[in-house]
Amino acid sequence: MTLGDWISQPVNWVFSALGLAVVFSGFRVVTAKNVVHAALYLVGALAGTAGLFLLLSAEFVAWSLVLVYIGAVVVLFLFGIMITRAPTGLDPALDTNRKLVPGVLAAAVFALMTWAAFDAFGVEQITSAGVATDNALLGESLLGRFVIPFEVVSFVLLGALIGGITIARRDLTPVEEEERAAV
Amino acid sequence: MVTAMVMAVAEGVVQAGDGGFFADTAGIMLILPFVAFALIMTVGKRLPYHGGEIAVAALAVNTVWATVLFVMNMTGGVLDQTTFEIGSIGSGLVFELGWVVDGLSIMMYFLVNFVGLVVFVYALGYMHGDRRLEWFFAAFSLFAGSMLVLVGAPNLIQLIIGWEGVGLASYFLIGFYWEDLDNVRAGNKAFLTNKVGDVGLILGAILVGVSLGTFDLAELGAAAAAHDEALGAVAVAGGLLLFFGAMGKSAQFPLHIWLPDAMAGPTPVSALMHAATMVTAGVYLMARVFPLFEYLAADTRQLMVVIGAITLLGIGLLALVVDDIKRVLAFSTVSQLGYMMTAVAAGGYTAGLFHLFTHAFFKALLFLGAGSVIHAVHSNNMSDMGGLRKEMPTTYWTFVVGSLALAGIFPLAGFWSKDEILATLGQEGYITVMWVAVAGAFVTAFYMARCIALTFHGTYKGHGHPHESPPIMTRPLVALAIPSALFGLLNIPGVSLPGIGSFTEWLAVREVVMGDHHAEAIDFGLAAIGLAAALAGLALGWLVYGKDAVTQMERDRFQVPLLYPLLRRKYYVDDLALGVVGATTGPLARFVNWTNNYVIDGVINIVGGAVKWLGGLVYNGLDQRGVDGVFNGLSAMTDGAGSVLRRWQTGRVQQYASAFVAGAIILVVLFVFVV
Amino acid sequence: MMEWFDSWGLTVIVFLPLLGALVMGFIPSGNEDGLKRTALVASGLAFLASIYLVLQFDFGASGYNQYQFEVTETWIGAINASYHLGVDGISLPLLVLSTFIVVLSVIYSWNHWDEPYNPKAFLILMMILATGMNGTFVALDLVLFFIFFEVVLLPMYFMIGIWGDKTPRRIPGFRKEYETRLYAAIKFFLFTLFGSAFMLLGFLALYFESGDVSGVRTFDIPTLTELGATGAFTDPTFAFLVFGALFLGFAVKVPMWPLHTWLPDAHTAAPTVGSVLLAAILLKLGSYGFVRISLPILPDEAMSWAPAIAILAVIGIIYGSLACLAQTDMKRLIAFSSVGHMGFVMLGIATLTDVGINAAIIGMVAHGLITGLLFFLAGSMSHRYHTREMSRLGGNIKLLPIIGGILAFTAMASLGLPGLAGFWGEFMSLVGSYNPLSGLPLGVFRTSMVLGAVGTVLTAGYMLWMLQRVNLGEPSAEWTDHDLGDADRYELASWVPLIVLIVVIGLYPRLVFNSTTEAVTSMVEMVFGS
Amino acid sequence: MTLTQFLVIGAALFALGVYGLLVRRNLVLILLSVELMLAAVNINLVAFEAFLVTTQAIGQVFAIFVITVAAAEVGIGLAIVLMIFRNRRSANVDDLSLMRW
Repeated sequence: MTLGDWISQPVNWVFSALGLAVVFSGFRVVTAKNVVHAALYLVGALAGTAGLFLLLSAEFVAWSLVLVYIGAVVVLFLFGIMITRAPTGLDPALDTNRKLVPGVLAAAVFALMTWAAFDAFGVEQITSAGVATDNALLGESLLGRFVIPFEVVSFVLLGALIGGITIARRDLTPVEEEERAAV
Repeated sequence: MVTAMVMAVAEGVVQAGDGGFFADTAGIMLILPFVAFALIMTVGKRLPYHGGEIAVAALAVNTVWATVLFVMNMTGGVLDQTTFEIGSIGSGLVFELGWVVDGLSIMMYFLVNFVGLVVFVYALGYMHGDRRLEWFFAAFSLFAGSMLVLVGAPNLIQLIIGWEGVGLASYFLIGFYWEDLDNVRAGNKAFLTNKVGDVGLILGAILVGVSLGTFDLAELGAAAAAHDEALGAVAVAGGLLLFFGAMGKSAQFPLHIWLPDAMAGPTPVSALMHAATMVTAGVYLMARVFPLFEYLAADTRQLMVVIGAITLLGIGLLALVVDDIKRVLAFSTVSQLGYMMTAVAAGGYTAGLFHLFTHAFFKALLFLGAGSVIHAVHSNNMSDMGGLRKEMPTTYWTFVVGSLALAGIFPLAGFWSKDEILATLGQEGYITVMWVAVAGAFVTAFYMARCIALTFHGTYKGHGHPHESPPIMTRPLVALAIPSALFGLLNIPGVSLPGIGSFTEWLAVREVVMGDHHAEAIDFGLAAIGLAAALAGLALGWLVYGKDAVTQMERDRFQVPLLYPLLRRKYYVDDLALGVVGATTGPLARFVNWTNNYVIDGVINIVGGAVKWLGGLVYNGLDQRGVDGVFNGLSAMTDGAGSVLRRWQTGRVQQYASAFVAGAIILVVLFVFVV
Repeated sequence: MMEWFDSWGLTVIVFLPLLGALVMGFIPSGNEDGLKRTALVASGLAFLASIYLVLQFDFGASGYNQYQFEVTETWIGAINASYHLGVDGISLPLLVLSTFIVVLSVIYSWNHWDEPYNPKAFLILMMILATGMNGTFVALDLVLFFIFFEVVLLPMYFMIGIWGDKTPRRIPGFRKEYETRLYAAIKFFLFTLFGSAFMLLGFLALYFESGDVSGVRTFDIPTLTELGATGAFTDPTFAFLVFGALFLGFAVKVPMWPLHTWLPDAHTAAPTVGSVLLAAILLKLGSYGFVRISLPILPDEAMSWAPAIAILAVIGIIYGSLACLAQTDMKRLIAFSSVGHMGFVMLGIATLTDVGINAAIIGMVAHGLITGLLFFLAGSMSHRYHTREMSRLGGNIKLLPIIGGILAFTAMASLGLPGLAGFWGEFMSLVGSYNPLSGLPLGVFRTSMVLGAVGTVLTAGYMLWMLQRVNLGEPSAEWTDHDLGDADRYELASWVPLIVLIVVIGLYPRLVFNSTTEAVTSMVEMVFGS
Repeated sequence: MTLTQFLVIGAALFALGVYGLLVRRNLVLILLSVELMLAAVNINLVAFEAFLVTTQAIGQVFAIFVITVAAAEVGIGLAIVLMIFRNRRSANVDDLSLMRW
């Protein structure tokens, strides 16, 4: 398949737009000078990812991503940013000033993975394009073959829930104790 | 007139029995002192005599046992050996402990126990009120036990155990007053000098034992008599090594340096260990392995005789110039050990051992007498004594008996034994050495006359009013004076006492074929020469010192230029030995330590530092973009490897993460592209 | 019961301490008595089990490559590594020594703690250490051996690094001062890791080569031993490299000159019990490795390395003794003495004769008892004096008669006094080197014998010197008003058994020989064909 | 549509995550970077599923798992950040040098 063939498929236009959006948002996530902006760019990146999932006919996963991530996780992040009183304005001290090595390393990772992808798969087509995954199949798989991991994950979530509360809970200072008692 | 005396039992000269109950249980003698040691260490503090009574009781039982054996051996000969295996190795190496009951060991049992008992009793009085009495008696018991283990040894291994055991006890007792580090140093000197000799003993034992396949002494003797080939191959080297061990313990020149210093111990210790018994262990060893020298290693004799001769005359001369009465006796002991060693080396098995036997009594007597004097005047120096003959009659007379016996005056014990040595030397063709020995007899008599004159005659020069020691100390003197006077009669050449034979025959009761060379009759001419030399020495000594000079300077009228300083400095042997050891060991040790810390460790530290520095350089170089990084790296290098190391170890999680990612990338690249 | 013990007794001995550590994990650190008792029970049971093992041991059937109480279970099937434990006459004394010393260490720890205290962590580390040590002596699979060998490393690293000596020390080659414990711990760790990395390479090489020669790749020590005896690993380059790799691994642990420099630092910095375990048992892992793995599997190569080993051993003897004479720190002196004593052990092994190897094993046992006791004493003394500088000590025997007396006794034992345990190892390795395996250069070994014997004089020299400076003389004035307190009952309870054993083995070495001689002799016969 | 194009997007996102992880000093931002990397993983998983079409939609199932675990991770991670912030009044990793010797 030549580049021409590739561009002639309309779906690839959609893909390109989404991909660029994802990469751009991702780039801003790691470079933004403002913490809130970074979190918001993450929303962009994740939304783009969800779009890519839709292209791959994984509807359930796409919407899960939107709901769980954009709906819950990012909100959590924003909470975290507020609570830790990270400077919401421009903050030059947000990054370390040693960017060369991480840059090189990241580039190397990208190069390596890209090379691996081309080397292994070249331009092979995706077979299931356009056929939406049956959600029933997904459900059966989740609660059938993968039921034990499923349960384990639920425990992990529970653990994380309890753990998060335990870790983040603050012992009241004596003054606060008194205040609470007074109320 | 040489007689190679063949195994007495085989020839029917003496009908040896197996000793019955007393021989079977002779091991009790070896064990009792150790039991006493343990008891004294545990309950000694609570007893009225601080454990002295336990030690005396143990030796008393032992003495009874030894005396019974001694008498049995006199009348019928006793030959027995009992061993227990304590371990063995597949290739036939067997280690055993046990006890030998034969002529030689019975003589030593009797000697050690009898003299030991007398000295222990004496010590009850001498040490009364001293500090750490229980430790004194415990260590003394330890010595007695080790000595018995040594003389009862059926094999070289047990002999080595006893050998080092007595060395240990000697170390403890020389350094008995360890608050003063000088005494400790004397103990160290003794132990280390002995240890040098022990290298010879251990290597000799290995050579002989491995070639023979056994460490058993009886088998060693038998193999030597049978001219065993394997043994013959190592006989000269092994014999010399064993002799080297004997030189250490029996204080032969030049390993004699420890013995005079060993006088730092309490006087009973000097009497029992550093005169009567322990120092004779070397002679005993030479007698035990006598067949080796007789049959296989005769080549070594010349050397051994010469060393003995140097010791007997050279070290004897040193006794002329010292002021410390114990040191006079110590030098005398070394000299007498030279006699014994010369005799045994020359082939005079009986002659050497007989001198060992008689010497033990009169030298112990002399030391105890000296102790009695020291006890009275609270000083070791003869310049603080004088005129004690009236205040201390018993001490005086017994001391005189001992001195005359030592000098070799007829008919006291020393006369007979010394005469026998002279006779053996003469008959074996060591004529020069014989004359050296005669000269030695002269010197001996001379310094003993000097000693008596300065100590007991003239006027008292010390402080306070000395008076005779209590009976608990004087009675042991008498108990030793009697054998000192009479025991020479046990071995008059050619005379066999009715019913009991002679010392020569008792000693000959051994399991192995022996090769003793001894005189069959008295050589009156030689005896006269020896006696004349001794008398001349006595007379000259009396002439010079009898008139009692007032000061030390005048008393030592023999301040011959060159010779006097030479003798005072003990031929510089001590200085040389200490100088060499001090000049080499210390710097060598420091050098080794320095190498360890700076060379070996230095290399390791530098490698470690360099690796970390390299890491730092790579990281910082990349990080700080080229030239800057290099310069920083260089400055880091000058800053020392250590500080660079810290930079690598930043504690910054992200730097670690970078390293992790980099590592992962490298691994992937390796696996994908290289492998 | 009996049959069960036959196959699982060793597992019990090895893992009981670990079980104890697990139980202790659930005991709150406030409950010190509970912790100590648990540790004592776990180690004590392991010790009793090892005694029971000795009683059940068939001394008549401990020949070449013959193991008892064997257990073989599939473990990592993919690489054919199995859970294979077994004990023979060579490992039996060392196993008992190991369980024994651990019990004594627990007893000693009852009221002796180095800062920063924390008995729970310390005892747990000690129990893990015990499992590693016991396991190494009975592992019959190279992977298992390696794992146990390495398990020992971490607890000791933490013991030194956490409870060690905090005095700042200037390290030669470094600008700044570092805490002794940090330097020592890292040095110990890196050295041992360096060695064991090579050792692992050697093991892997054997694994693959065994596949090439016999068709089945195996880590099994008895199988490899058999292959070795039939000359399977005689390819010169291969054997040289493998033996060299194993040599590095074991020699660091022994330690042999010049790989010894971690030892003085580690010993000096380690807490008392750490030093004791280090000296008494950890060092033996190396020499045991030589006897169990290097010699039987690569006999031909062992013969060509033997002279070199002997020379290094003798250098170690002389060098260690001389270095002792330059020390000012009592613990460091004792540490250096280990270099000398282990030199005798290695000299014994290098002779490749049954005499020499027996000497090495009894030497290991004796060194474990004697040097262990010396470190106990040094630790107890520095607890009291708060210094190890010999120039400040002196007159110890007057201040602390019992400790001083035991110190004198132990020093005598350490200098190889005949009649005490230390003598046999030294004497017999000299005997062995007089008559090494035929084919070995006589000159080298006999020179080694003479130099080794001279080394005993130096040993006596530094031991007496130490006694003179530490024990004898008048005590320094600075201690006059101190109530130092002589040995307490816990100390005595942990020392007296050692003293008794030193005397008993000294007078009756058969206790050890009875177990070792058949295994060693038949091994030497089969492997070196003497 | 080719498989590779999705993998490249995944790789890019992952590399960006690595970069962020290594340069960001604020702990919250580091967590954000981790989320990016997880998203990259999800893209790969789903893309492979679409390419291979397994009978049980394994790729998508795993993506769901990843999302879930990521949610848990964010919860815990933020809690830890919160606590560190409380104790040290800072959410910068540079200030956390406890591991330094």
